[in-house]
Amino acid sequence: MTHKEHEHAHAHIGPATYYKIFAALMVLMFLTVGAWWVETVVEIPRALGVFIALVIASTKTVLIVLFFMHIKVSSRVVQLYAIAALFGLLFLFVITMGDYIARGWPPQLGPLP
Amino acid sequence: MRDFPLFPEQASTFAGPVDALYWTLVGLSLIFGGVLPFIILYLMVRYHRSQKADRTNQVHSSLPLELTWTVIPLVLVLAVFFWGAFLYIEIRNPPDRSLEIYVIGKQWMWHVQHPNGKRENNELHVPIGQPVRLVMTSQDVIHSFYIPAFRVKQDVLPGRYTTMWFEATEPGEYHLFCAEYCGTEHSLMVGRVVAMRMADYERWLTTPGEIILPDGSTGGAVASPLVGAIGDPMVLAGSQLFATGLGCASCHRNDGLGIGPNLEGIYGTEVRLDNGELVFADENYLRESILNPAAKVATGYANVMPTYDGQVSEDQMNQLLAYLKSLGAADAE
Amino acid sequence: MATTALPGHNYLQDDASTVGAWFKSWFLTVDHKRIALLYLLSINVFFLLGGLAATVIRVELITPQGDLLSADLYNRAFTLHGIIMVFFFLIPGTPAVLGNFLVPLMIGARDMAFPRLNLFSWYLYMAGGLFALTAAIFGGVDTGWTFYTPFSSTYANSNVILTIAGAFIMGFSSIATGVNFIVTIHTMRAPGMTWFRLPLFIWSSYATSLIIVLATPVVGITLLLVAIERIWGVGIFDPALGGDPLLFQHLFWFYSHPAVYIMILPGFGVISELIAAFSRKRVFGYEFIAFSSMAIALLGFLVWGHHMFVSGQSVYAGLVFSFLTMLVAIPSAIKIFNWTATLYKGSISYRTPMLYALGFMGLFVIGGLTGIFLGIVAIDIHVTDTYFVVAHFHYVMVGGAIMAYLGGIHYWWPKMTGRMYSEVWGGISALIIFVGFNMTFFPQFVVGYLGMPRRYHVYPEEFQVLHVLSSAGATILAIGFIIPIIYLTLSLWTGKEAGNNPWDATGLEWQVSSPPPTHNFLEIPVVTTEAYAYAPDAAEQDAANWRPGSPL
Amino acid sequence: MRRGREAHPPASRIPHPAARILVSKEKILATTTTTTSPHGHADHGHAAHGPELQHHFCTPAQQKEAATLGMWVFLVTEVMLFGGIFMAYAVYRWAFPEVWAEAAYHLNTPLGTINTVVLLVSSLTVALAVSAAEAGKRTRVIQLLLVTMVLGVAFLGLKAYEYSEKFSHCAGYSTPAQWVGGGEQHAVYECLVPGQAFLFPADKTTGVSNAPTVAGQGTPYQLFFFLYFVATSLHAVHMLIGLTIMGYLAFITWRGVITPTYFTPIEIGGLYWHLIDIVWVFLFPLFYLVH
Ligand code: HEA
Ligand code: HEA
Ligand code: HEC
Ligand code: CUA
Ligand SMILES: [Cu+2]
Repeated sequence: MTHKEHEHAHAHIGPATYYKIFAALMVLMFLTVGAWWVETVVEIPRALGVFIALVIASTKTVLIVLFFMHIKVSSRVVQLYAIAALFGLLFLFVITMGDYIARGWPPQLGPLP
Repeated sequence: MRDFPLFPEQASTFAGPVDALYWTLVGLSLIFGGVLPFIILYLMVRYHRSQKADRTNQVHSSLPLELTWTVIPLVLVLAVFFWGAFLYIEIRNPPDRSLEIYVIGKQWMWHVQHPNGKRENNELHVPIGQPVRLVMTSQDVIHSFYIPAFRVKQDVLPGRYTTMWFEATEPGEYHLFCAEYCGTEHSLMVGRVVAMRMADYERWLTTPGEIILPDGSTGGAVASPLVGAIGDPMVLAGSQLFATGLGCASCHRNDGLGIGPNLEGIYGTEVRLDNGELVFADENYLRESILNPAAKVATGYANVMPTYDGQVSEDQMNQLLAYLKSLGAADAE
Repeated sequence: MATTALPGHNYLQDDASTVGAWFKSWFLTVDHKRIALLYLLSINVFFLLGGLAATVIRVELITPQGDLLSADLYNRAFTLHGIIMVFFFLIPGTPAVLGNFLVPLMIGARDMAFPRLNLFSWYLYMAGGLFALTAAIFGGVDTGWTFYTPFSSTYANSNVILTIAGAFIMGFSSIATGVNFIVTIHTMRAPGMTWFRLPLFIWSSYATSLIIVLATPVVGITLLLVAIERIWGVGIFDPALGGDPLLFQHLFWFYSHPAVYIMILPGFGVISELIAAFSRKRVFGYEFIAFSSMAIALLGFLVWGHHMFVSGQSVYAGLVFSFLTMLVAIPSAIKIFNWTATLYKGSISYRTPMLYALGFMGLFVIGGLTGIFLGIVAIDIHVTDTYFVVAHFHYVMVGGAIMAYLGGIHYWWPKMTGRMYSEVWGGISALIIFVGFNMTFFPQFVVGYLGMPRRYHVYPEEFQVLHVLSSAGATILAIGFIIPIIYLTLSLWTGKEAGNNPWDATGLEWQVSSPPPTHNFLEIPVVTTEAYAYAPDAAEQDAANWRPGSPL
Repeated sequence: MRRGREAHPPASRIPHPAARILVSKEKILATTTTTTSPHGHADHGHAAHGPELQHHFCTPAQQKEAATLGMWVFLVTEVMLFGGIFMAYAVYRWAFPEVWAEAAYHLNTPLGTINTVVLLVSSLTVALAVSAAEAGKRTRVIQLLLVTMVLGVAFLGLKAYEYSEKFSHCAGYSTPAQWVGGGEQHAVYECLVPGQAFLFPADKTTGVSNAPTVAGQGTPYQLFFFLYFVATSLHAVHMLIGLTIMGYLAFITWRGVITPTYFTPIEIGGLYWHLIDIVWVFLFPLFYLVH
């Protein structure tokens, strides 16, 4: 199968797309800095601020990965591996933070000691 | 090499349940670990190439079989899991009326202080029939307080408190080990736990013993009065530190008119912080409030309390805590 | 090597006429088979070093006093033992030796996808080993192989940084191997070699590589942070600096629990091959064994906190980790049962590799089941950091992983060298190892439940009887490990020619000459059948052809 | 599972004495047959295809897929490497949100923003370089790669300036230039480099007048700057490696190795560069944009 699968030249991402993506990235970047600027003036919950920043960063990542890094037109296996890292991080973050939130470090220990 | 036991003594209320679970597991394991090898042995002999046997109609896969040996072990492990889980929750939940004893681990000794101030090194005297809660911290690296006969163990961490509880049932002397590797003399960080009847324990508490200084060393052969030898009762020592030694009382007045909040009855309550969160005021919270007051600021108060980091030893910290807790207890009555 | 009598054009032959050219042909080789041999030699040297440290440990523990070694030396001995055995023997062991040799052969490829990366990974391995050995020579380390902070980052005064550097570099060697396997298995399979025709060894190697790739970098960065904390006194793991020591444990075990599956999964793969070959049967429940490898790789990432039950992590976390630990045992159970079922109606022969495979089954089951004990928090509170844990992991690592490794070495030895070894000695040593092993480590379960903490060189007198028993067993075990080294080495000169397929096994690797030609396949094979394509009556035929005097 | 059993392979041909395919002695079925593939060893040379096809691959497409997948798997490991640092970051930010907000105030956000732009542009130039290589525009590839390198160096330069500012404050000077030239002293006494000398200034903007104006090494402030330095310097190390790769790619393009049919090196080198960019995309808001 591996021999057949890639005979066809993969679909093409050209300079025009690159420029568009780049423009989108710049817009997102100014959005995130802008949001930060606004937050210095307007009080919003801290978690929301973090959330906004992370959503924008993730969007940028998705754009870069899909277009600059050609994942959109890559083979299925490569696409899977691009996602694999996400799962690895998910395991690490969710479980570890789970412990911290339940443990309450520092300092209070939560209902169970 | 006089006697060599094959099974540890049972000397606490946990020993029985833990051992019961253990023997159940051994039994279950024998089904797999004991029977399976014999099945394998049987098959090996039965179907050895030199044996005439029926080898036709081979099966190469069978979903019902696969499901059987997936589901049965699954059910078994889940059963033992739940058994163990409830026991675990019990082991981690001290009853309300437990005796509190403070333990400090340091390379390479255990330093213990009883509520009345009596200190001991590498020994722990406890009454039987009485839940005992150990409040433990370390001065340097991670240690672990382990009493095999009681089936309890808990790591002791620097920079925070961990707790552990047990109720001894049999008078006697038991091993006390440091179970977390902590450096060169890890294996010498051992001692003994002496479980005694309540009356004996009380007598022991008030008997002067060896003089043990707050830094953990044993003092010289100074003939000293009773109180000095036992050590300062913890609450008293704490109240002295609070009032004069560290000057806490200048801000924390019990009439509520000080710069800082009134600390009476604070232990065990929920405190509202200036960011709206509620925190549970346990040992770790009090400790942090003293060492790093800026981290969690009580609502309605300015963040002006100085840090006492580096100024209070672990020993004094324990005394302050004992004092703060006693304020709460007094309140409750 | 005296391989003149072997078929020509094999990978062992050199056209090299000068010593320099000979060195080049071995130390700059990009042939996966030669790299496997480089690994074989170097890894076994490390095993002997680790074993030497184990010997020292066991001798010291004969008496309850610390009379042979000072406390400090003892700590350095078990640390050296743990680090060498884990990082420099067992983690690279089966994948880098057997995996390197077999993966391309089994899938019908001429080489790994990245041959130079493969060579590079061996050099990284050697560099890492060199660092670790330098650390050992200049006084050693005394942190235990787990490097718990703040002891390792602040208090230990031994060569922590050098050792960490060694483990760090070795980690990248592991990563290189993992990347290579993944890419090779995905892109280099011969035409017709579909996923469900792959030998199970390939499946398990793939699962192993997945773990390596996802987990190893995390321990890399963690150790790096410890080193920084140590060098500059700034950091995030020491409470004195405002940090949390449990964060270190989380990050460390995020790698090191999956790492135990890095050690055992390739072993599972080997056992599948052995059981099939010596029962002359298709493996029972092929798909289930294949998928259980993947399940272990995935679930293995969710249970690391079972090493931290008494560390001060939250009670909730303890419960969740305990629950997930129960689940991770199930795929292993599936494998064991399927292997047992494979024996049924097989035509079993007691050749040396098969003896190891059977030893594996018995010992791994004990090790695995005691893992369940440890996974139940209420029990673990009592036995964690005691010899019960030591016994558990030696049962799975020595009784499981090493048995599989030795079985694999014996099984593919004829393929690697073209020579047979003495099966009599093979059987004897397998038996000695089995007996010695149980005698060494079974008493440790007992002494562990009694409460004997690990990493103690001075202990209460009442534990002595069991320790003496254990040390006596270790002597037998050591003899058992030394015998194969002797007869395998001798076989290079005296062994009789093996022929292409001495075991009458299936699999592409048995279709090429022994030793295989440099480029494995002169023509890339086209695969039309699955991995264990024994005829339905293969077992029957085999038994029918048995005469007194043929191999048992 | 009887799948495949029926498919008895045709009898094997023996192609070469050294590679006798063992025709199973009646008991086992050979699992392979040989093909009349054009890749027999004897005639296997580099003549049939470009010199870039390594001997162990069958087709250029296979080689390319291997290279791409290999790079991606490697990138997964890189993500996990940074993942460890982000994990520590998450824990401590969760534990000390105020500290984070105060500490981040002391980073140079405008410079960080400029650096983000610089990196995003460099990502664009790399992507364009891949296109150019595909189109066979050799000089344009080299130009774009060189522009990328210039941008990368600019990034590192700005980063170095940021670092040196922190260090010069520790030494008591306002700017690195004054530090070197021995100029005037810094107004605020602060040292944001983790270590013995770490001093965190009381922050006027948040209205807190903590009695001691400085916090020592044991405080969570130090954690922020420790993570900042570790994460950004690890990122910088990756930039250095990336620059080397870019230089190498420009070199081999100049040597004519890269052709419209063989430009895999540019592609996978580009992947690496993009990953560095992505890491920065996260580092920037997480360190510079905190409240
Ligand atoms: C090859 C290495 C390897 C393997 C495969 C395993 C496998 C397992 N391990 Fe082990 N483990 C280690 C190496 C390994 N371990 C090491 C090195 C340590 C100590 C580290 C240190 O602190 O230095 C350790 C420590 C360790 C601990 C921590 C102990 C402590 O420090 O307190 C725990 C706790 O849960 C544990 C559990 C398990 C479990 C549940 C499995 C399971 O995967 C086992 C699954 C297998 C079976 C269950 C047997 C086969 C199944 C059957 C026969 C069917 C019947 C089964 C049932 C009914 C369940 N291990
Ligand atoms: C793959 C892993 C592996 C292997 C194979 C072994 C093999 C052995 N281990 Fe080890 N062990 C660990 C991994 C392993 N161990 C780990 C991870 C630890 C924890 C470390 C820590 O706490 O940090 C540990 C800890 C450990 C302890 C506990 C120490 C303590 O906590 O105080 C003990 C004690 O009995 C022990 C014994 C043995 C023995 C007798 C063997 C035997 O099987 C070894 C038999 C082999 C030989 C004896 C080699 C034969 C060769 C010679 C005798 C010498 C010839 C030498 C030359 C010519 C150079 N090991
Ligand atoms: C300069 C005045 C001052 C001194 C001296 C002082 N405190 Fe405080 N303390 C405060 C203020 C103000 C607060 C409330 C703000 C905060 O939580 O940081 C406080 C809070 C606390 C709290 C947390 C109470 C809660 O309701 O959350 C504890 C516990 C505490 N102090 C203990 C001590 C101890 C013990 C000492 C002496 C070693 C001490 N303090 C000395 C001013 C002071
Ligand atoms: Cu203290 Cu070990
Ligand atoms: Cu584990």
